[in-house]
Amino acid sequence: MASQVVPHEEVVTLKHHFANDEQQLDASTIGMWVFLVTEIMFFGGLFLAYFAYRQAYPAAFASASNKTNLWLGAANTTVLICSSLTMAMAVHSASLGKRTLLVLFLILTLILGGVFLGVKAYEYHDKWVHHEVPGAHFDCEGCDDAGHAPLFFSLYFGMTGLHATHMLVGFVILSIIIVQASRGKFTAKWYTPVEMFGLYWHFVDIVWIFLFPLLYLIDRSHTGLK
Amino acid sequence: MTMEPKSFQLFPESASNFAPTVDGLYTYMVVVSAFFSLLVAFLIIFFAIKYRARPGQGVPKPVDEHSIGGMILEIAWSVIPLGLSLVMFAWGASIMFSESRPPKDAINIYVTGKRWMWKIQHMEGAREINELHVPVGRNVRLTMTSEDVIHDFFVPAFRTKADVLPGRYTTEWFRPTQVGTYHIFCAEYCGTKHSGMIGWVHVLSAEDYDKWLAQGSGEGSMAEGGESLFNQLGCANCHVKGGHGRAPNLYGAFGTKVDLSDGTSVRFDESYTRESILYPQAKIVAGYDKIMPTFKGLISDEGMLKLIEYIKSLGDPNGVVPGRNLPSEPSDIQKTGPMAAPMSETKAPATVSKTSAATGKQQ
Amino acid sequence: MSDHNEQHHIVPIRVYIAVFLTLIAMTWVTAYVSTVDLGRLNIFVALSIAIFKASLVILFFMHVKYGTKLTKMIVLAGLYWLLLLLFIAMADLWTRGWMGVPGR
Amino acid sequence: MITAPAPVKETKNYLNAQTGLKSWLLTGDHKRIAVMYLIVVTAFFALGGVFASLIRLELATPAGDLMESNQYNKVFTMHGVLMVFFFLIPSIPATLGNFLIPLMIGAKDLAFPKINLLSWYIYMLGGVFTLYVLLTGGVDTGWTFYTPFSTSYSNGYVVAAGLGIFINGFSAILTGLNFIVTIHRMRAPGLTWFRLPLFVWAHYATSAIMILGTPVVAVTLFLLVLERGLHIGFFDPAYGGDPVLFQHLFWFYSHPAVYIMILPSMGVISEVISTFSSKKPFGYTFIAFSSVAIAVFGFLVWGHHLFVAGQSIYAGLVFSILSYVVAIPSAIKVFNWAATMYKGRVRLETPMLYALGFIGLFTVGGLTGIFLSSLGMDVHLTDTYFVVAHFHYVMVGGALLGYLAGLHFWWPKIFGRMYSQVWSKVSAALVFVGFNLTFFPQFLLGYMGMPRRYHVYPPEFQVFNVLSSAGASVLALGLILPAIYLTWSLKHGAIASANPWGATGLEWQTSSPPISENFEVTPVVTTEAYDYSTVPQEVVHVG
Ligand code: HEA
Ligand code: HEA
Ligand code: HEC
Ligand code: CUA
Ligand SMILES: [Cu+2]
Repeated sequence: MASQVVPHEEVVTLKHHFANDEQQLDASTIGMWVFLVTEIMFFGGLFLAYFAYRQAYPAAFASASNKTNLWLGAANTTVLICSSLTMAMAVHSASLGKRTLLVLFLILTLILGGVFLGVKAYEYHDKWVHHEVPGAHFDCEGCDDAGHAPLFFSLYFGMTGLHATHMLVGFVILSIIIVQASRGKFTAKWYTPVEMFGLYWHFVDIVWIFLFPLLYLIDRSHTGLK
Repeated sequence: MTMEPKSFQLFPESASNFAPTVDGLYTYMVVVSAFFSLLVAFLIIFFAIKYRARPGQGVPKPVDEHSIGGMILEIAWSVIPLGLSLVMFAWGASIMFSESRPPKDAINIYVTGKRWMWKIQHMEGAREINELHVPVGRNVRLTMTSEDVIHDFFVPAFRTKADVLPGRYTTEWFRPTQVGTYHIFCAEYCGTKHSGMIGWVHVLSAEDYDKWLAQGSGEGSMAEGGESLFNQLGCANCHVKGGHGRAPNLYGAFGTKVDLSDGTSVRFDESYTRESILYPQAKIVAGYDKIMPTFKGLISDEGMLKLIEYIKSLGDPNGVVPGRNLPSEPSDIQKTGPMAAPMSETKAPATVSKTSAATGKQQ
Repeated sequence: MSDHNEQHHIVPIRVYIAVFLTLIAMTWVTAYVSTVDLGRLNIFVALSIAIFKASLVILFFMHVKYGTKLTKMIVLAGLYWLLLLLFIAMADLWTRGWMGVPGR
Repeated sequence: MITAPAPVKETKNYLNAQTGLKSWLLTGDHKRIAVMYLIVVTAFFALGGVFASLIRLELATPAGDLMESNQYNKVFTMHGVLMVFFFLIPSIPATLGNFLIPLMIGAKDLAFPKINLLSWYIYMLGGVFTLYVLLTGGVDTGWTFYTPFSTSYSNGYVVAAGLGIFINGFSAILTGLNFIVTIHRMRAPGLTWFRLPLFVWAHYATSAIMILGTPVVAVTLFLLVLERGLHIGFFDPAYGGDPVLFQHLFWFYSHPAVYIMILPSMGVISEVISTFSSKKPFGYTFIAFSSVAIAVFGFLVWGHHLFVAGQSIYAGLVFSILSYVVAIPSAIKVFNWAATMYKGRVRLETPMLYALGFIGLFTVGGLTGIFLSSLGMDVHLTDTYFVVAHFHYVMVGGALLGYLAGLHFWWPKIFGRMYSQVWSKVSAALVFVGFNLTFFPQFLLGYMGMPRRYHVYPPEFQVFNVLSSAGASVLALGLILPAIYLTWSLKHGAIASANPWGATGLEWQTSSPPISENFEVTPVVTTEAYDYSTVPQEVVHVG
């Protein structure tokens, strides 16, 4: 810890209540990670419900899961991983102070995220037309144990919906950051928002890394890679 | 026979086998608690007076915790309370275990909670609402479910209660020890008239109980009611005695272990029966096809209880019904019902299993 | 005061690329493996791959590998509590039938 | 301790540094945000208290003569929701914690002042939802929102109420996050972990619970809202959903939440007992670590609320034994507090009176908690007034008294004024007597079998109920008094010196009220905590 309060002229980004840059950056990093821990627990509730019902009604989960589109799911996972890479590259560029590259990678991230959401929207639409949304019109055609299938779809929409909401929030923040980056707000010395946003984006990616096998890949052995 | 409730008393009436032990544990806890509460109160009052500040007094010397054995104190006041309270744990746990295992010879009574009343069905056919007649000195087992929200069947004089859940069965048992009339309360909040969901347990002498049963409804026993439902709903079309090709034999099935098509097994109990009828495809008996239709929406919760009682009556699981094997150990078995599914590990297939029992069937 | 750059470990781009390729490969591996009937093992394989992938992201993309002890502890705490929630609650569900008395 | 009737010209401080409503609503100053919290939290407490009074009025007679069942159900639900989520959980952390943590660690502010302000607004937004529910007809689920009642049968505004608490949760999360980062990163030079005041330790543990638990209840209520609003079934037995799963999720948060309520109070008590005994807390490290232990083990026992709910008995077994384990750190604290007074210089000022009340009542409340964690005992006692009495002993006798102790202790620091010593002691006495009269009879009622959440009850329970209602009026009087004399003191109280109680701790080394930057120069800490030899003797008032 710093031993003294030293005014630091060149760095305008230092808030008044911090002693120095290091303390400020540390605070942001710790804060962000703590926030991500709350996010883990937030999704945790849904994961518990998922595991509980999956073990109770394996037949319903297997056949309902087979209603999802494996190809779209896998492709979307790939898209999201790509966006994670571009995000990592954006942070990398920021740390080297390469503004153009930073903006470029951020925009790429945005586009990839958009593709992901687009695909997701298509899938939702598909579920809607096939009456696979829980509610009065629900109908899990050809499902085993259709009586319990609504639980799967409730979880499907709950989990992917929450995930998509996180993406949407990310979109807004990312757009702001892109504007700021193109205006040259970030330097190799200070680009904390980019870095923090990166952590958030990767977290959202990780959630999907779990959602994909849990929702799309149950008991595919009977249907194959269809 | 009704005891006039006194307006000032510290214990509810003591009218079941559990009451004395629970009161004993309670007394132990009160004594331990009183001791510690008074000890703490005494210490702080005593110190507050003895060491009260006097004008002109300087800052007291910090106490050297080592010299007065700080560590020993800390250990003492952690370990002694822990020891005393582990007695509470063990005692309480043993009570809970005995409350959880209804004796084999218990009379079965079925309870259905519905906002805001208790519907009670006796095996012999008698039905009552918000009243429960039981004989003194006999073990009584309640199998309970709810038609809507969670309720809780609570008899303070028996010192026992259990939640009553929709879509599931829960169990409560007791042995009344004192003839009399006691409160039934609903102890889980269930909406507007939660506080009106009350009733009376009438503990009768053996003779009175028999008399009471004899004047019961003319409806016939629950099993009979279940049988007519069984025929009405067409269950008998597929499930025939001895079992043939299409559907498994239900005779002597209750209480056994059933092997399922996915390699796991479940115990044939109340919840499994219910699930088999409402969600037939949730668990498929090994060797059979998924042809049983769902009866969801066609059977009331009370009707379900009758069917269960009927299926139970179809054979004593302890009897010699070929092709059914009893579980060797309770923990060996899966359970059913909402939230009751096969455990994740694969169970070794039982040597004598239903699959082998089904060898007689033509494919 | 420390030099600023000391706080940011600059990860070489090839590390990012390698991680990225592994992630993509694992995605398709997990999709493929799900079509092979391993019985009850399927879910364990799927989850193991997911955990592996997530670890890569956390360690490299999120720089935890190069982060402070405190960051690592926070991450571990999050995971630990998640497991507490999942395992303790599931333990109830797993043991519900043991006594063979409904509701106990 | 009271400086001579002061020359009225006040010195510059955080209260008068800027003026105008805007300067408050847009402030980043943790001290001002704390005061803003204080105001709304008090308002919610008063509202919750009004509902409590209605409960006690209704229960004075066995019949349901004051209101209808539906109204009664809404009254106790609103009472529970307001008291738990809008009063007790934010009470100490958001007011005293917010004000004091930066001061105690010698920082200029919390790590994220804007987030701190945001958390206040989020809290207000949650409050608005809840008030909306209140005005449009209330909610009748009980504060526990059990399904399927809440999702399919309730005739109250479950969605709005659920959203209100959901939103409110984020305010607690942000507060906790801010505290954790601040305590890790903003300590003054020389202020090592083991020189931290115990209040800070307690808040560190509390924050950890807030961060790890609150998101779970948030998502649970979110699912509840979806199920109720959109009929997407997560817990619905009609699809095979499990109502007990809801209870697991709810209590995963709500049991640790009881430690969110009590730990900050315990932190206050450690400070108060030490100050008014002029002695370093006995077993400092034990008290500090016991807070952390409570936070960690507190997450392992939630199932003790589910003993009769249809949970497996084996799970119950584990939850039961762990409940005993988690009680031990509390025991450690109680005994160490008592030992702190040994050979001290004890002054029975108002904060100390409240603190001693806390120790006694919390002990009773905690010990009755261990009745409930015994399986066989809980079967009889759960959902009876015994439980009601238990949690009021810990929440009112414990947490609320701790809050009052803290408020009286730091009031001079926060507002720079002293309050009436006479009235405050009268109030402390009334609260203690009224409280016991209200809630002790409820233990007896509970063992007799009177279920909770009962609008009408059999006549044999009336005697104790009348006692309880009588006690509640004494208690109400005792609680309205501080509202009066504290408000009065803001204008007319004697000016307080920087350190009126002769306490240690950095917060007492700056002026009362502190300046906006907290300290003229960042303090450098060179001694252990609670070194009373450094406190100038003249200032110490002996009453
Ligand atoms: C501030 C809040 C608070 C606190 C601190 C506690 C503390 C404890 N609580 Fe309590 N509790 C509630 C608030 C709180 N509780 C609420 C709100 C409910 C009801 C919710 C609802 O249903 O609406 C509840 C309900 C509740 C139940 C469920 C009852 C039921 O519904 O059936 C149980 C069961 O185990 C329980 C146990 C405990 C235990 C073991 C502790 C322990 O932490 C207590 C530890 C303290 C001590 C033990 C005292 C000090 C020790 C000594 C002086 C030494 C001697 C000690 C021994 C001999 C062990 N509580
Ligand atoms: C922090 C928590 C807290 C607090 C402080 C209280 C305080 C009180 N509670 Fe409450 N209570 C709960 C939490 C709390 N309660 C919870 C969680 C439940 C369960 C709900 C459920 O079942 O869902 C409950 C339930 C509950 C019941 C059971 C209802 C039932 O089951 O049917 C009863 C019955 O007596 C009761 C009584 C009281 C009383 C008399 C007080 C008194 O201590 C209140 C005294 C306070 C006042 C009288 C207000 C004082 C006035 C002022 C300060 C105003 C002055 C200010 C200005 C004018 C600016 N409460
Ligand atoms: C169309 C034929 C058919 C009808 C009608 C039918 N069942 Fe079934 N039932 C089956 C088959 C086939 C199985 C085994 C496969 C399975 O588990 O679903 C079965 C299984 C069961 C089981 C589990 C048996 C075991 O040994 O584990 C129960 C209990 C049961 N049925 C009860 C009923 C009741 C009660 C009814 C009427 C309300 C009924 N069935 C109507 C065909 C039928
Ligand atoms: Cu039924 Cu309360
Ligand atoms: Cu608890």
